[in-house]
Order: sequence, then structure tokens, then C-alpha cells
Amino acid sequence: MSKIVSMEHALENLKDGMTVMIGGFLGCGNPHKIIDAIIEKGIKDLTIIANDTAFPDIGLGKLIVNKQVKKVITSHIGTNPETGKQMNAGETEVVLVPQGTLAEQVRAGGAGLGGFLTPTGVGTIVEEGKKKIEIDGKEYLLELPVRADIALIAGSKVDKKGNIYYNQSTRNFNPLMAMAADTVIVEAEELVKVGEIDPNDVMTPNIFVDYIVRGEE
Amino acid sequence: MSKIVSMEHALENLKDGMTVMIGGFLGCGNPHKIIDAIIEKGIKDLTIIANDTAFPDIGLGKLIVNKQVKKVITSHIGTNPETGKQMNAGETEVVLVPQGTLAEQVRAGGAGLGGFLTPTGVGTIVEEGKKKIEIDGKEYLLELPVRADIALIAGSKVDKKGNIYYNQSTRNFNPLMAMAADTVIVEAEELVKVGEIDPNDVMTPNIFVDYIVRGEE
Amino acid sequence: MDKNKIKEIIAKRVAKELKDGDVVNLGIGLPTMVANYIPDDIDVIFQSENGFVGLGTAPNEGEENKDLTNAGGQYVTIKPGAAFFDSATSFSIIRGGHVDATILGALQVDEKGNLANWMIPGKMVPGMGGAMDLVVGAKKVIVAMTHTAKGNPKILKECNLPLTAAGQVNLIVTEMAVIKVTDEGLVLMELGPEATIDDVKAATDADLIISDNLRKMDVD
Amino acid sequence: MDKNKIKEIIAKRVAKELKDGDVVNLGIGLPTMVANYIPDDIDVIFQSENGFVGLGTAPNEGEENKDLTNAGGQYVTIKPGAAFFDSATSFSIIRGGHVDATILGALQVDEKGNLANWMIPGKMVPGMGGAMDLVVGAKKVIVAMTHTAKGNPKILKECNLPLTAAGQVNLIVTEMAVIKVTDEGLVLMELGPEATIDDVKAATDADLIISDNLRKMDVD
Repeated sequence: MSKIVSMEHALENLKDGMTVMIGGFLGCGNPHKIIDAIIEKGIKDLTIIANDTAFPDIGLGKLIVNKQVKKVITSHIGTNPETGKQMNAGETEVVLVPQGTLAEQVRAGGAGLGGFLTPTGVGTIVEEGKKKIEIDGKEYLLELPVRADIALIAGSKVDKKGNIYYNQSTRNFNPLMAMAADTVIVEAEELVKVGEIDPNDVMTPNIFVDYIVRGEE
Repeated sequence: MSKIVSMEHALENLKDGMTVMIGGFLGCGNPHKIIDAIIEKGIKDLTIIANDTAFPDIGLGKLIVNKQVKKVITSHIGTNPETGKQMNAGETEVVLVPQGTLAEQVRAGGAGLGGFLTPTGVGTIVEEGKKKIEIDGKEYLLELPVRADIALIAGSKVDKKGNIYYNQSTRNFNPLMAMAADTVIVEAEELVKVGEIDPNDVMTPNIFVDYIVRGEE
Repeated sequence: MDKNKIKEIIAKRVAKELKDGDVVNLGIGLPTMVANYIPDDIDVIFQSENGFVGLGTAPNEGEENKDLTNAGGQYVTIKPGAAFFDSATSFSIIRGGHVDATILGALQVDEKGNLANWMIPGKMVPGMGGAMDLVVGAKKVIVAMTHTAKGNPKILKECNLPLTAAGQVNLIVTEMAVIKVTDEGLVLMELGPEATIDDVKAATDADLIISDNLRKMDVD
Repeated sequence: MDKNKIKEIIAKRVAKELKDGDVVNLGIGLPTMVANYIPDDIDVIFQSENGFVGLGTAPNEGEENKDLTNAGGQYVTIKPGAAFFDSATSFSIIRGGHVDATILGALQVDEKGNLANWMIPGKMVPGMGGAMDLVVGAKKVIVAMTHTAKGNPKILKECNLPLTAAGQVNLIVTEMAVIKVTDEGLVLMELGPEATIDDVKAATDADLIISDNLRKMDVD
């Protein structure tokens, strides 16, 4: 069965109220076409897990502006004033997480780990409500894994089996999120034949990808 | 200052009694030339951290046969009968660790984590002496990070700054270990100019590599 | 039955458990043979825990590639669409539940789905390798083994060798039987080509529940 | 002093802290300017926490590459020998102590080396981004900032804004002073081009120990 489907078909998997991971860093590596399709379809009450909320008019920031998000788990909202505005108005819940912790939480979610100990956040408000564990005289926070119903990924090159190659700084959270969700949809900037990506250079193995949608202009 | 040095120069960093990580999986991806040079130099009482002890006449297995190892932390010794013999005779201490736990311990050592929670080993003798933590009703073992004085790495292509590319199944523990030791020596099967490895395809960034030795035939 | 026939029956029957698109890890030895019996019309992706998916067949003589070995250290090939990764990623795949089935041998299995396959104290201590992670992480754990060892039962009321994992085995396939591990105990689902219920009971130390749908193993 | 001159002094002085081969992460804003003052004869490797080492200068107009941005979302270039990686690896590098120095701005720093730079409750909550990991993980934490904000001291006895990290700052560089964080407290090491000891004391809320080797800042 081919993984290559229409945007419509792929988005049948995304329902109101779901938890969604979106790859990218300030718009770079966001699956732009999928985001536009979510806006068009008007899917709402989403919980978004992403590095940041991008910009009001770029990438996943548009979902915030369009009020389709009820909660964001992220490391940074400074570039999208609309996120802060909705947070202050009590319209959108924002959970701020140190970037390295967020990356590691997503990784742990995909890697079957029950959690990990990080020194990041010790002595700050990030430690509130978390278990502290001392190892060799140093304090760490026990951080828990994060998973999502769906991960929306942007691949620079994707082969027809679903192997993904990310160009330059588009990689960021994409390969981590591709491992940490029940369903994974990748937007292929360039769809290539199997074999065109050298097996050594595959950054997300095909086994993680459920659906491929075309992202070419 | 060039990182490319003679084998003699590189091995000045390796002293009797040190803890040494060696990349490779049953010989594949072992730094063979460095191992031969350690044998020639007769460095002894080493603690080796490696996936396995390879074969008696291949890869790091030769260090065991030559009695240069006082302790091995590894997941498998079955392919090298000499390791088991020395263990039973009380000559060499062997600590057996599940392979996924060992990989993750090395990664944690390089990643500044204080530990991680894994379901692997729960209900087995692996859990002896370890802290058990329950998350969402499931039991996990708290496993601690592992680091070494020196990591000995085998790179298929290495550029002059120390960027490494591993071919096919030679990758295994190599990139993890390159991040988890105070000093990192890579044996370059092929030494290439800077730029010959595409920045997207670098598997160990140059910042981890201290010394490059030539491994060409 | 001769040894090769026994292995063939087990491998053929285990192959029928695999579905199109499944990601499967095969242990060393008998489990490796399962790959030979996958029907052409389904695509099973084999994972090699030393660092890739898309494991193919053994190479032709003279075409071995020193950089391409499996978790047993043997030369192998890859199929189109394969992907390589490091050991931490490999075990993220395994522990993270991304492997649909792991097929491995056993020294002992018991009524609770406990598995012992990595050491005999004082005798044989090869180490667990990746087995503990595989058995905990794979969605389905299939034990593929001869029903007895030198005439002694390997399917026990309770394992007495050090465990590989507790309560993780889902299915046991031998030349005599297909046995499902359930909360109620071990259920005999299928009989081998030459086995009767009494044969299986005699060769099994554990209690067996006989399935209402008991049938002959399909090993064509 | 005008704003640009102030920034130049700070960036020039911070640049002198960096050595050949150092791996350095520069925060957004003023810290970014430090890259302009690295001497040609030393090779500093800049890390960009969104996923690479080998960060270069800004691209020429018209040569922007949509796939190559820094942690501030701006188009950048890479130097020969650069390497890309994912966010988990990026923060393994950061948290694992593989970054020699991180240079970042501050809202407040205090006598214990505490740093606050990520939020003003009820006013500005951009989030911590990668700052908390950087400050905990980097071998050396250098705060590069104007000495005061609208005339108010930013170097305090004790931070009252939510902390980014506790006790991690090593050095504070402003247009008025270079101050080292020690177990004994803050030590005034160098004076800015136009500052006296009294000027610095008046603009600083924290107690200052005057170094025996107090000298003028070298910002040529």
C-alpha cells in the first residue's frame, strides 16, 4: 500500500482536540503546506508541541493567529506576539519548557524511556512540581517523556517508502518527532525514488512514516 | 594546530589503567590499527567499554587475548571464548549490560544527563542494586551515564578538521562514544579534504575529535 | 524428525505470523531462517540491531562487504530503501515499540511468559546482547525453538535460569505446537505435523489449556 | 557614550576571551556582534543551537537560503567544515559540556552568579528557548550587557526576576567593567574606557571586590 496520499486523505487522521507535534524552528523546517491545509479545514482545539510558535504570518504561528490551538508546549513564544496575547487573555494555555529538555522529552517519548535526569532548570521555576534526584552529589530534575497523536514533519527529500533527508537547519525537531507520535505525516518538499537517498544519509528511516503528502510548489 | 598525528603521538594519551571506549560491533567498526598499536605498545590494566569483545583474532578481542584488559563493560562476550575463560578464572572482571542500556548510558555520558529510566532489565538480575522508579504505573530502572578517559573511534571518511562519516554498519557505537570521553582519537580509513563530507552527512561533528590517525592500508 | 526438518517447520510457521509492512527483528540461529519463508507478496522489513533496517539476504561468495554485517557478525546485504543509524537510535527503535515482532530462541519459557535465554550460571555466560531490550520493546515476542532440549522440557511452570525479561513472551512456536501466552496461562492453539495433544503434554512441564479451536499447524 | 560605541566596546572585549579551537554559542542581539571581532589568526567554531556547528556570517543580499537560519530565525551561512544535526544532538553538545563558552545578555545578574534573562512576570514572557541549557552546560558563561537599564543597576545583590540558572555565570562584561564571579563574590577586574571605580560602584547594586590587578579594559 502506497504511503503517498492526498492532503485530504492524510488530514483525515487529524481530529479536533488532538495533540500534535510539528517539526521546525522559527518556521525553518515547518511543514508549511500541511499547516495551510489545517487552517483551510479549520481543525480546532489542538494541543501543539513544537520548539516555538514561529511568526504570526509564517509556519505554525498561523495556527495560533487563527485560534485553532488550545494549548502549546514549547520553549519560546517571543517571535509571535499573538501567542503571548492569547496566553495573557487566558485563551491559550502555554507551557514553557527549556529547549534541550523539550528535545530530550520528545526523544524519550520515541525511545521508550520512562524519563531522564537533566541539570537544566535546577534552581529555577522549571523545577516546580518535579522530582529532584541527586547523583554523585549533583542535583537533577526528572523529566518525563512526551508523545503525540500525530507528528507533522517536513522533509527536504522523501523517498516513496518514507525515508527522509532533511537539508541543513530544517532538521531540528523533525527526526525526533517522527519517532514520538502514533501517526506520522511527512510533507515532501521533493519526492524521490527509492535509492536516491543513500541508506547512510537517511535521517528518518521509513518505518516511522505513515503518510507522505506532496509539498512541491 | 593539526589534529592529524602519528599513532605514537596519539597513544601518548593512553596510559595503563585508563578507561577506554572502543567503537565497533563484533569487529565491524573497530579501530583496528589503533588496537594493533596498543598491543605493540603493551598498555595494560585497561577498563574497556564496548558493545562486545569481538573475536579472539579480530578487533578488540585481541586485547583480551593479550591480557591487557582488567575489566570489560559490555553486552556480549559469547563470540570470544577467551573473555569467558578469563572471567571464570577471576583474571578479568566482566560487567554485562543490555545493549540498548549500554548505548543509552554512553549517550547520556556525552549528553550531560544524570541518568535515564529504562524498562529493560526489570524483573531480571540486571535490576540488582539499581533504583526502581514507577512512572504511570510502569516500573523502570534508573541507569546512570558512562564516560571514559579515551574513546577510540573508527571513521570510514574523516576530514582534516575531524568531521566523521561512518559507512553502513560500522557506525554502531562510534558516534556515541565520540561524545562521551575526555579525549577522542579517530582512526581514519580514508582521510579527506574539508568539504568532501557534505555538512548534512557528517555523523560526528569535528568538535568532538582531538586526534586523527591514519588507518589506510 | 531430523533437525533440519524441525527447523523448517518452526521457521515456516513463524513466517505466517508476519504481515505486510511489519518491522521484524530476527535472533541469531533458527530465527534467521524465518526470512526464507516470507511470501513474495508481502514486504517485511527486517531490523538489525547493530544499526539498520532493510536487512537483505546473505551476499554471494566473493561479494562480502566488510562494512556490512548483521548482529551476529555475519556478512549480509541490504534491500532498496534500507537505512543505517547508530546504536542509540537502533535501541530507541526497539525499546520505543517501533518493532512489530521479535523472534528469538529460548533456553526456557514459562506459564507467565517469562523468558530465559541469555545465561546458564557457571556454564555459559555469553551476555544478553540486545535480547533484553528486544523482548521488552517489541510489540510481539515470538519464541521459536525446539520443544525440548535433549528430551527435557523447555516450557516450564516457572523458569529457573536467570530471566531475560518477565512476562513479555506472546507466542511460542515449536515443531510440536503453537502456544499462546494468555493471562489465564498457556493455550495450546496448534499441533505440529506429527504431534498429538498427549505428545505435547508429555514434552511440556507447564500446564496447558487446550484451545477450543485447536488445529493442525499450517506449514505448507 | 552612544549605543553603538557601547555595544562595540562590549563585543570587542568579550572577543578577547575566546581562544583558538573554542566552541562558542552566541545569544541573540549584542552577543552576535562578538563574531565580528575575532582575530583572523584564531579559529573559533560557532554553534547554533537550532542544529549546527560552523556558523558563518550573514549572507549577501539575494543569497539567502531558506533552509539555513540561525537560532534567531535569521538567514546565515556556514563555514567550510560545518556539520548539521538534530535538536537532541544539539543540546547533547550544549548540556554535555562540549561548548566552551556561551555569551548571552541578561536582565539581572547577582553576586552568586545567578542569571535572570528569560521573563518579566506579567510583562514579557518570551520563554527560555535554549538559554537554560546553555547556561548550565557551557564550560564558561559570559554575560555581555549594558551595565544598567534606563539608569537602573542590573548587577544586583540578588536577582528578583525568575532565574535562568543558579550560580552558573563566570564573567560579566559591560561597557563599564569586567567582573569575575568568584566564591568570595564579584571581583572588579577591569574598568571600561571611560569608567572609574566610583562610577562602577554607583552603577552596581552588588558589592564589588576590587582586584589587586585592576586594569583598563583592552578594547583596541
